[in-house]
Amino acid sequence: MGILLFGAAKDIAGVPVLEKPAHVNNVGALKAWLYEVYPSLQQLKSMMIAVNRSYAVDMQALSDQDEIAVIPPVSGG
Amino acid sequence: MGILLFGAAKDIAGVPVLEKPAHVNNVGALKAWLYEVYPSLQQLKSMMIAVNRSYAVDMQALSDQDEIAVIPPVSGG
Amino acid sequence: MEVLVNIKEVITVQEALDFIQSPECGGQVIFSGTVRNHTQQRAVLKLFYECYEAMAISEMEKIAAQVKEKWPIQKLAMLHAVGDKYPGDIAVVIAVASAHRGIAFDACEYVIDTLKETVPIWKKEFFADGEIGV
Amino acid sequence: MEVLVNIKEVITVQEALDFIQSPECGGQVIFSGTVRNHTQQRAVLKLFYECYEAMAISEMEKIAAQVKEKWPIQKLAMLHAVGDKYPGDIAVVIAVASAHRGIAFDACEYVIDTLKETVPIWKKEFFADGEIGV
Repeated sequence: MGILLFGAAKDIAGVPVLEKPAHVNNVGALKAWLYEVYPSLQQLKSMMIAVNRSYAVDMQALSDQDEIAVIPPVSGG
Repeated sequence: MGILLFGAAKDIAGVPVLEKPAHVNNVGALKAWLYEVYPSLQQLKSMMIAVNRSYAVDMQALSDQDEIAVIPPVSGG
Repeated sequence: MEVLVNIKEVITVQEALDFIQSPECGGQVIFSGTVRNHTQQRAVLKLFYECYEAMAISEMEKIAAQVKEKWPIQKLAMLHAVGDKYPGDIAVVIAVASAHRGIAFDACEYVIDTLKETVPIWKKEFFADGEIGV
Repeated sequence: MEVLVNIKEVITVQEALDFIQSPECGGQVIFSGTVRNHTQQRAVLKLFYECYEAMAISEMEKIAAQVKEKWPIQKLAMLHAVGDKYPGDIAVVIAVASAHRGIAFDACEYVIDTLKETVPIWKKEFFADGEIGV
């Protein structure tokens, strides 16, 4: 599955979905890869990664079956 | 003006208005007189006297022009 | 601060909301108190609310004045019902509008807590077993 | 505890009230958040809310589970609007019904505070001067 992008992260990447590179196998590696490809993401106050609809820690492993999402600071309410 | 009675105080006295005796010239004296004439009023958790629509302390003087009310524990809301 | 104080037979949440609605306030906190079908395990048929109206209005206005001193609230509505009220009926509505929600919660809770302590309104409880509680 | 969680284009206070209404609960606390006509002195034309809906629903249900653990609340409604919202429009409604009002205030405030921190919903601000804020 692809990587879903929302809010400011989607605006920065310019696309709502990204393909996950094969070498990115955990959340920490995904963040590093995103910051490298889209340096402007570093301007976000925070960038969380959700895996299967839950916030995930850096060491969490990623598989091709996971639903992955990039979550910039939320602003609901 | 008469003395207005509300809630449980009205039920105990059996009337909604009482005549103020001439010798009752302050709030403390009014309470003492009420407790004497209607001893059951002592069973109330509290009995406040309002003078001209404000809660009054015992030493407040009463005149015949005042709007006086007997306020048993309130239970609005 | 704009204030609406009202005591009447029937009150609604909507009229309080309509009053406090403002495009300048982002947060509204509303408390509504309704008649429960039981009190301490006893089935309630109805309540009867009576009030010393002139003083009740005056005490409600005093509470509004305290709110105005304590918090930068834009609008406050305080409505209380009187007469026969049945389970599910609305007895009281407090509605507060403010730019910041934290103080709206604080102010709304302060108003209902204080109203229950100081405003001369009384309810009589009519229980299903025929007893009457004051 | 009965829970209503919903994300849709248009939400109303009334539907939240209807859901939490119960003759067993004496106290209802409602928070409604509306779109303000300005943000830090800048005139707002509209907001656009987008959400990661599946996860947003899941996070709202987690908040409901936390409420259930913390307080004896009978009913909880959490509604959030999405799409274009104009000044005065309702963006969020939290409604709590409980036998005791103190915990209803606490729970309602907890829900809106937590929702604003954890639920994946984003607003874009369209200002009158043509700028767009994220």
